[in-house]
Amino acid sequence: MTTMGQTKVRVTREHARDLMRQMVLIRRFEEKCAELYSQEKIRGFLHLYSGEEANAVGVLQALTADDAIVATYREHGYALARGLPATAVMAELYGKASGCSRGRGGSMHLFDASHRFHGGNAIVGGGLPLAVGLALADKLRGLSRVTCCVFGEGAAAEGEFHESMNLAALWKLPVLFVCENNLYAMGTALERSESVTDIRRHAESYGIHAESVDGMNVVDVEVAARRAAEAVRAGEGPRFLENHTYRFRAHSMFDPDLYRDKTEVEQWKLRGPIVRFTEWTLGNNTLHRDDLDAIEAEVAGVIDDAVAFAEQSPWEPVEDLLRDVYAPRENSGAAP
Amino acid sequence: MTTMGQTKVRVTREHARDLMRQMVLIRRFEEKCAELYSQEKIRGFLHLYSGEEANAVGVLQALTADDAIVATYREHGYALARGLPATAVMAELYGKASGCSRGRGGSMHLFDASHRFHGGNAIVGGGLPLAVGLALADKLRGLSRVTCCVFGEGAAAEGEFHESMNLAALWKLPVLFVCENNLYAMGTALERSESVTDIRRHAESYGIHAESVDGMNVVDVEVAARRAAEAVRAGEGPRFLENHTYRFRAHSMFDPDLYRDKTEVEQWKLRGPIVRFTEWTLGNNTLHRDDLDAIEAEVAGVIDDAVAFAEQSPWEPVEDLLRDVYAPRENSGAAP
Amino acid sequence: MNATRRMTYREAVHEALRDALLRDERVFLMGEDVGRYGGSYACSRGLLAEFGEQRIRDTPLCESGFVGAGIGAAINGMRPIVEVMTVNFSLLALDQIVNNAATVRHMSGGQFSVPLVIRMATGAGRQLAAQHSHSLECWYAHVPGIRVAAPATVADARGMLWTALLDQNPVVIFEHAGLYNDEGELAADGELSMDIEHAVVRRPGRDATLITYGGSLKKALAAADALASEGVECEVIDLRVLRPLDVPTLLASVRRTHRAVIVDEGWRTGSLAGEIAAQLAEQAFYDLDAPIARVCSAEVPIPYPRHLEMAAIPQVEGVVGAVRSVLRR
Amino acid sequence: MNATRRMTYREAVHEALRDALLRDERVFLMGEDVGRYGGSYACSRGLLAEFGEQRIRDTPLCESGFVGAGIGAAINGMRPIVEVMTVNFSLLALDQIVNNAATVRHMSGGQFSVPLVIRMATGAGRQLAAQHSHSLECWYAHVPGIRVAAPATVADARGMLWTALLDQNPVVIFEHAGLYNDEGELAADGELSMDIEHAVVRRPGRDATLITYGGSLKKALAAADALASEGVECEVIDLRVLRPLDVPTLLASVRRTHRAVIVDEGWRTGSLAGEIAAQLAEQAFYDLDAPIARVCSAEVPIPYPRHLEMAAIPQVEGVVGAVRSVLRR
Ligand SMILES: Cc1ncc(C[n+]2csc(CCOP(=O)(O)OP(=O)(O)O)c2C)c(N)n1
Ligand SMILES: Cc1ncc(C[n+]2csc(CCOP(=O)(O)OP(=O)(O)O)c2C)c(N)n1
Ligand SMILES: [Mg+2]
Ligand SMILES: [Mg+2]
Repeated sequence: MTTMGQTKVRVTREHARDLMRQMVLIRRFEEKCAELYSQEKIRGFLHLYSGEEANAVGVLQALTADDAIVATYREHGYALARGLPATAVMAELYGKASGCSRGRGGSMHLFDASHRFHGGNAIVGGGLPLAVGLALADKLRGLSRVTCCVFGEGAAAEGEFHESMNLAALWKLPVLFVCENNLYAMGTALERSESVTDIRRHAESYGIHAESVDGMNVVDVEVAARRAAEAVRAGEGPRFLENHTYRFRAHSMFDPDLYRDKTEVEQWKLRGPIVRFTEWTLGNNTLHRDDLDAIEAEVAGVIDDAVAFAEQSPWEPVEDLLRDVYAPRENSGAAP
Repeated sequence: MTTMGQTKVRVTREHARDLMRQMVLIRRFEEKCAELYSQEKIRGFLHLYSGEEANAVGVLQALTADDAIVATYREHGYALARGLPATAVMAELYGKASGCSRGRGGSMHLFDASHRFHGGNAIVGGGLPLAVGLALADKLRGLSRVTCCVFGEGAAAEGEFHESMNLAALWKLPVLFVCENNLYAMGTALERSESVTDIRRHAESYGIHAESVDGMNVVDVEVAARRAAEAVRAGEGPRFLENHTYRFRAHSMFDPDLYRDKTEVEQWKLRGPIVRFTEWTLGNNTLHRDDLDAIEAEVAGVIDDAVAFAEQSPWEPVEDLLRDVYAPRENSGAAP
Repeated sequence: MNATRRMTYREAVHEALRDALLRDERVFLMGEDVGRYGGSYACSRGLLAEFGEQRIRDTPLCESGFVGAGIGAAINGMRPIVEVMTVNFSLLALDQIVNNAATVRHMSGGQFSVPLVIRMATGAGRQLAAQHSHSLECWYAHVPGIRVAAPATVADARGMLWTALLDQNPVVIFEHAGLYNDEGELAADGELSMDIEHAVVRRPGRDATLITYGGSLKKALAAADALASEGVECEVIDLRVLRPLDVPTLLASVRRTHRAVIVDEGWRTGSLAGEIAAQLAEQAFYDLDAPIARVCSAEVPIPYPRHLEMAAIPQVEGVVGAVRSVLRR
Repeated sequence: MNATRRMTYREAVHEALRDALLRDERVFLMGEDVGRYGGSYACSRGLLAEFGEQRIRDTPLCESGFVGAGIGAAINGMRPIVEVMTVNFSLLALDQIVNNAATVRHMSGGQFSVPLVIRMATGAGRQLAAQHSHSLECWYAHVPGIRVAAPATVADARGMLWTALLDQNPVVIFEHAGLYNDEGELAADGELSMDIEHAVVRRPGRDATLITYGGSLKKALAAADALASEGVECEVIDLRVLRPLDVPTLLASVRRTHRAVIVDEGWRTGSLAGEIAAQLAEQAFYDLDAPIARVCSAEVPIPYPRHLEMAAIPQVEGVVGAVRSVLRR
């Protein structure tokens, strides 16, 4: 039985199945995306999440349907784990009008109001002030909702990181910051971008409680995220999670991946989130081979459906080019 | 004898005279500026330094003629302590062509290449990346020079603060950061702008050695600045000083100063830098009343001369409006 | 019924803010020194005492941070008024404005709107030198997804804010810093809100059309007065809204006067005046009897001394001269 | 002597960088991923190995910080080439560029210069959606104190950098991302540097003047080709330098052709095309036989799907149509 780090938790069979299903869905989805990219069905920038699945899946266990998520351009995993239909996500990657952002956004800009999924932000660090604002509104409105803001360790060098940490801490806003530390920002290793590589110390310098977690271990992530989200929801102000993780693929489909050793990648793959969760759940008999096969089969179906849906969806008519640039004016003079 | 805080130093009579003379010069200069502002000789924004003199005077003791200074819009004190002629500074405040920035800059933009005085920057936080760059060039050129970068505690919330700290620390650049913590940024008290009001903790989160000093005590400031500048010059990377100080006047001549108690201001005036240094030097017989009188007389002369110089200097002809927007092209094709 | 009140532009902004805070509890004001200091141009003095810290929210110095927070709060059901002290500091917030406020609605396929108002002072003329004298309205007017308004009168300062708050789109309101002390008339009661769609003719005339906005309106009107004494009648149009531009109103005038002069405090090259001249030249080409003239700022970072600053930015004499040139007198 | 070499735009940029690093030890390259990654558009691949970490300097993600650092280093005796990955991220550095790089010389009365080169990729056309498809050259072209260049050819990509480095002023170089893979000819030896002052006629013609720059040049040339087959001869002018604009070259052409079409990937309203149209209308008013036409981007944050993106940005057919319209055919 593989030990799952510091965590001493009981994971029910049902929950284990669910975690596994979500991680496998994300992995297979990303693999399909890579394939579709080479077929030129998906275009533009495509940043895959393979290897990091435990983070999205683990973190989102801690959120309720009322909570909000602000993610980055590497957000397919969060969208799927949040429950956005794979069909709508895939259609978005195709740029079809049936996509979750009506096709306007593509891979980097998945949005879904009904899931409070606020993107899909392609400016590194740009989502953080937005998350602060979402949380500020919740606080002003007296709603006890959490805004979960995800970003990479590379974002920690941006001024907007600093400004957002300070505002969230100063105003005790309900933000759960999740820093996915996958060691690289494009080709720049953390030790070349931060004078202090322990990202928690930055969060702490604003008085924000920060914790590091093994981002390759879905159960650890879930436990840490639940603890943090509860504190946030209880009105204790922002919390900060640093998830140690790794991306198995290049930064984007344009990246020749010259800046890291192939062996480093292979090492990390050996302790990949799906591999480890599989070993653990099989080892302690929470899941069985059959379950995994069933999951793979189910996921394959979901992805086939998603691709079929995207393929057959219509393109937005070019006459509608200018829609959704401006909202229509509210026409009453009454309070909006 | 007033104790000068933690400092156990011997200050020679000559040095004491010098420190006193500089502080008095700055104080009287600022008082004259206020007067000239009400006479509309000086226009625009005017930010006076009264009460904070110990910082500029103390810090600049630690610099050599080769070192550089990047300051803010509240920089008259630094300019004078750096040895810019009061005549050229005053003429600049008048906007005359004989001003240290040819009259183009005014109070917020004092520059002097021969003193490596790099402004005079009116965007809060905007000088920090500049200082990083000056220091980077020194390092690349193999020069062991220090760049001293001064800013207020309000600047610490800006993203550029964060980015600059990280760059300077990451690249071990010879920057001496001096944060003048006068407790207010315009009308915003520190505890309303920073979740963690101990500014040092921010610097430390980048691995920068940081120290706090009583910014109302010129000797303490000098000692701390010397220690810090030496470390910087020795190639140990950036250092950070937080000077606890207070401005006696409103933020600018437009500020009605409604956000702080008059008694708070009066309290601070009781422990003003000139008052305290006077008590100390008289008490331990380093200086005598005569010395002070002589200093006041000398300073009065300097200021009279400065005003006379500014008054009688010519305006730049309006035909020259467009000069110094672009540098002339270097005309050789050889390496510039 | 036609009673009027007199007040300053500053008082009008203050009253508009207060009114909005009273009318809609989702409205809050946020920015540097809007609270205890009372606003760097004293527009919000007293509001903190009346509405409290939650709704009159002093921020740290972090333009990108608090503008971004305003965007987020707007998306999430509030109606924030974010004050960026001046356009000069808004450079630090442009990423949030251009890449988030202006795009979120489109990128999300219409799911999220940003009903945010951003106010900022703009302009030169007060000897604040190169870093504090920008007029970058044209940059904002270039960006699809936002509206841009420039109240030049007390009535517009009083009335545009509420209309902007009713808008589901981000609206940037430029207040020229040289206007705050100016006085003007206002209807004494009734609905004070002003549209943010149309340009208006501030003075009718037949000989030439003077097009301007914001801080330059009074210079254009003064020039028109001066010219009237020579028998030249200028029509003066106040753009009021810089994006989207109300081109029909401009065309209607130019088709009557056949001559146009545009006054704009931005640097000449790449100014909003250039865009307007281009549109007139495109759409009223055969109606024009003379080249369009522009009176803009010289291509120089604004210098501190008064005589140089005055020479750098549009002045009444320059406008008069430009009108004469298009009339060839 | 007239031998030529063929290479891609990317190779030309690479060679120019390498050459500058070899020629002048004060030159260094700094930016996100210029080193180990090899440059986000692979322009600096191999340079780290050749020149080392001091001169090929990977930066953290902090656009304001490292652009500001470039300004400081330039003031202090170095000749930095700062790469801001794309214009989209340069929004985060605008404060440094506008308030420091562009003003320091003036504010200091000529004492300090900023001999800095800032390179960035620009433009749309690669399905990168709203936040990654900006064409904000016009914003930069508005700012006194900086020069702006837009190499549209392999020879200019190779030659402008060195000229820019010889300049004491900050020079911003825009490289359209759609050009990197394009091939072109270059002189095989000799001085390869290219002026950064003049527009050039890329194709002579008598019927209409097509004015453009950067990524749109090839579209303008293709349109000219298409029109030539109908007997319409367009003169195609590549601006090359966006600030200061070389207006005389434009005027000389328009005074011959009497018709002008401007092609610019920026959003139409407030575009550089507008400025050029305004200047031509001002200075060549009596030479124009038809209104000037502009082919620009639609007023929409650039959408992701190819068909919508293509519809949003200038295309050859649109240029052809615009030329026909000014010729009234
Ligand atoms: C402000 C900004 N600068 C640069 C980029 C280009 N860029 C896109 S992703 C990226 C690396 C970000 O790394 P990190 O934050 O660690 O996230 P990861 O990709 O590793 O998930 C860079 C430099 C950008 N999108 N935004
Ligand atoms: C980026 C920016 N935002 C706002 C301002 C307006 N402003 C000028 S000084 C100041 C307060 C700065 O306080 P601090 O840094 O503590 O310096 P102090 O004035 O106390 O010396 C503000 C808000 C500015 N100049 N620049
Ligand atoms: Mg990363
Ligand atoms: Mg302060």
